Amino acid sequence: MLVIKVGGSAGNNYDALCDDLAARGSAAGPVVLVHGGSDETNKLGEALGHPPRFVTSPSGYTSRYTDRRTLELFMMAAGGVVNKSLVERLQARGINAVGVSGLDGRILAGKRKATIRIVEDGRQKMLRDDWTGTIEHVNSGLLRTLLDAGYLPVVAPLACSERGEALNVDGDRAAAAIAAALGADTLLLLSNVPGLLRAFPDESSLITRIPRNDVESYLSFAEGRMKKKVLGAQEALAQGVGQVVLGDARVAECVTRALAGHGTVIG
Amino acid sequence: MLVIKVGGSAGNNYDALCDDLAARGSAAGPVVLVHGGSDETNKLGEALGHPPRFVTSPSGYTSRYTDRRTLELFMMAAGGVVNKSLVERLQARGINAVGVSGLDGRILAGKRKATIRIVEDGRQKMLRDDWTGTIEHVNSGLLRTLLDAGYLPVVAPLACSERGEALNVDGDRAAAAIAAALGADTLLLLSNVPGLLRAFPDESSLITRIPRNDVESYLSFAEGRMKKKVLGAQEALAQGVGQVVLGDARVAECVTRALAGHGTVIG
Amino acid sequence: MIATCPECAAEISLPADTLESEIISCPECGAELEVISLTPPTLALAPEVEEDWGE
Amino acid sequence: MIATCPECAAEISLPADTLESEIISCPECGAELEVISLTPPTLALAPEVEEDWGE
Repeated sequence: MLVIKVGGSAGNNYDALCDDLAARGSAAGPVVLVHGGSDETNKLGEALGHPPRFVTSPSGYTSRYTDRRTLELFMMAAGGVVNKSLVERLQARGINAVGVSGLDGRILAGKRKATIRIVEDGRQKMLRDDWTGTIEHVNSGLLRTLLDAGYLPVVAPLACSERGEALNVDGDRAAAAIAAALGADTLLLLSNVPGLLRAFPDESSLITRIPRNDVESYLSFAEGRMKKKVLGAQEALAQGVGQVVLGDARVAECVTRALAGHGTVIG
Repeated sequence: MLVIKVGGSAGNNYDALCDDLAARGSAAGPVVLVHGGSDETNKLGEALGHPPRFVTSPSGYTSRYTDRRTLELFMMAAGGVVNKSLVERLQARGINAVGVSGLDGRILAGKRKATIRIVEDGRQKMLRDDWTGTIEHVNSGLLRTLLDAGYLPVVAPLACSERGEALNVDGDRAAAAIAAALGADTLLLLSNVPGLLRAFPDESSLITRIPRNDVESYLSFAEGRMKKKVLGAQEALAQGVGQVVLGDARVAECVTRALAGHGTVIG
Repeated sequence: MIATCPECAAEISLPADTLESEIISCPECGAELEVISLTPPTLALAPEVEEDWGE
Repeated sequence: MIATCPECAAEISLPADTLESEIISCPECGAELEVISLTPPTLALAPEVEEDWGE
């Protein structure tokens, strides 16, 4: 069982990824593809005059502030065009993909961060109406049903709160949670860098191996989104995922290369 | 088995529809909810400077010209925010909905109308790069799997061409095809009118009953979108659907009322 | 502008405001032709298309 | 502007540029308070919030 997460950022080559999945074929075992959507959401927001607002927590943790309007843009971008374009690419290559989000069938049960503390212009404030969430647990029944019926699930990073509210969640953490719930052999986190770099953005400073019980000491090399990937990796390994590979989504045969050890192998 | 299609136009009350579905509960039998998205797509297109372009066929038949950009807007609006907001409303009312489109799992196998003939400024022209399609057949396996597992499928009107291209299809015709494929007892087409009106827009001129083998003669009362609903009804009845009801999506308990005969009952 | 009918090879003179992808019928053989390009003016048989449209 | 601390009932004077939902701590008892509204100036205990955020 292989769970792949591909980011939305420019440079990531969806076609190359889908070519590789088609070439590998179903003999390579079941696959779940999780994707992001933050870049597309930012672009859509800017074009519609509702640019993204990033906020910082008192401890310096930045994240997107998802008010209701931004959540709807996220549904359009991540839940809509990114999800369905990936499904389209896979269908065009003979792979019977099914696009869903974590909201559907409550695949991703999340906890809403309705109130968050932020620091803005030097002042601490409470911010409400935030539709961001963290993942509490995975209802993997629907995913197993789809996999058993031979489909390739393509999952958009929306979750469902206890009260049935749609939530914006982190794609990497979603992929980690799904990999853990399905007992995946490998969680592959693809992005527009070769893997974890000792000296970002110098791509020759690639860290090729991280022992599973020493992830903590490598966290300092990770910034911004890469930090969330390493955190996700840690969570996945702690919950029984065989290995995590941080791979490069820009190159051809990105899945095959990553599984052959190209990138940062953790585990 | 009940297949419902709800249009996206203003005035349609999604909350009232979802309240009624929750009140009826699963004891009322399996339900598939198909929705539209053309109004949301128009609004999105206008806001993004890509307004909808409607074209007319030589025989006077108008339809939206779906170039690739419009298809992506349709994925965002219909496949994204409309689909996921309906799923969210149902989840909030304790109904375990799963949002998909006809592209997913090739539920709706369509034929692409890549080239169409139009009349513009009095001249006949060929128009290419049209991502509109008609439904060839329904792969109902995925829908049955979801229904058997107790989910309520919410289907966006995208289809999948033989070559795996995403296609924009008519929501009413999609609902009719799904109802026929699932052998539904009732196909309920909800929109922002009480039903087929003898003298549109006079709502007191409601036609309450149309015998199944006399639909043809009522076609003349139907204009624009309503014509497609009546065509869809005809197709559904011809393929074994028990009855078709044209109901009012603006009122409370719209499903229960329609099933009790309020609206235009065909069959 | 002069173009040749692909069906009967007749010489067809196209009005100055002819548009690309416009459909014209050949005055000689009546075939329905599509203006494939204007530079140079080229015609091809207009594809048959069913009437029924999607959304 | 004067507001009362919900924890120790102390009178707290709020600077003119205080913002709604701003967090301040009570000079008397040190409790973390949120400015619920400015008209009239009202304070409530600031909710505890875990650090970990989503996307």
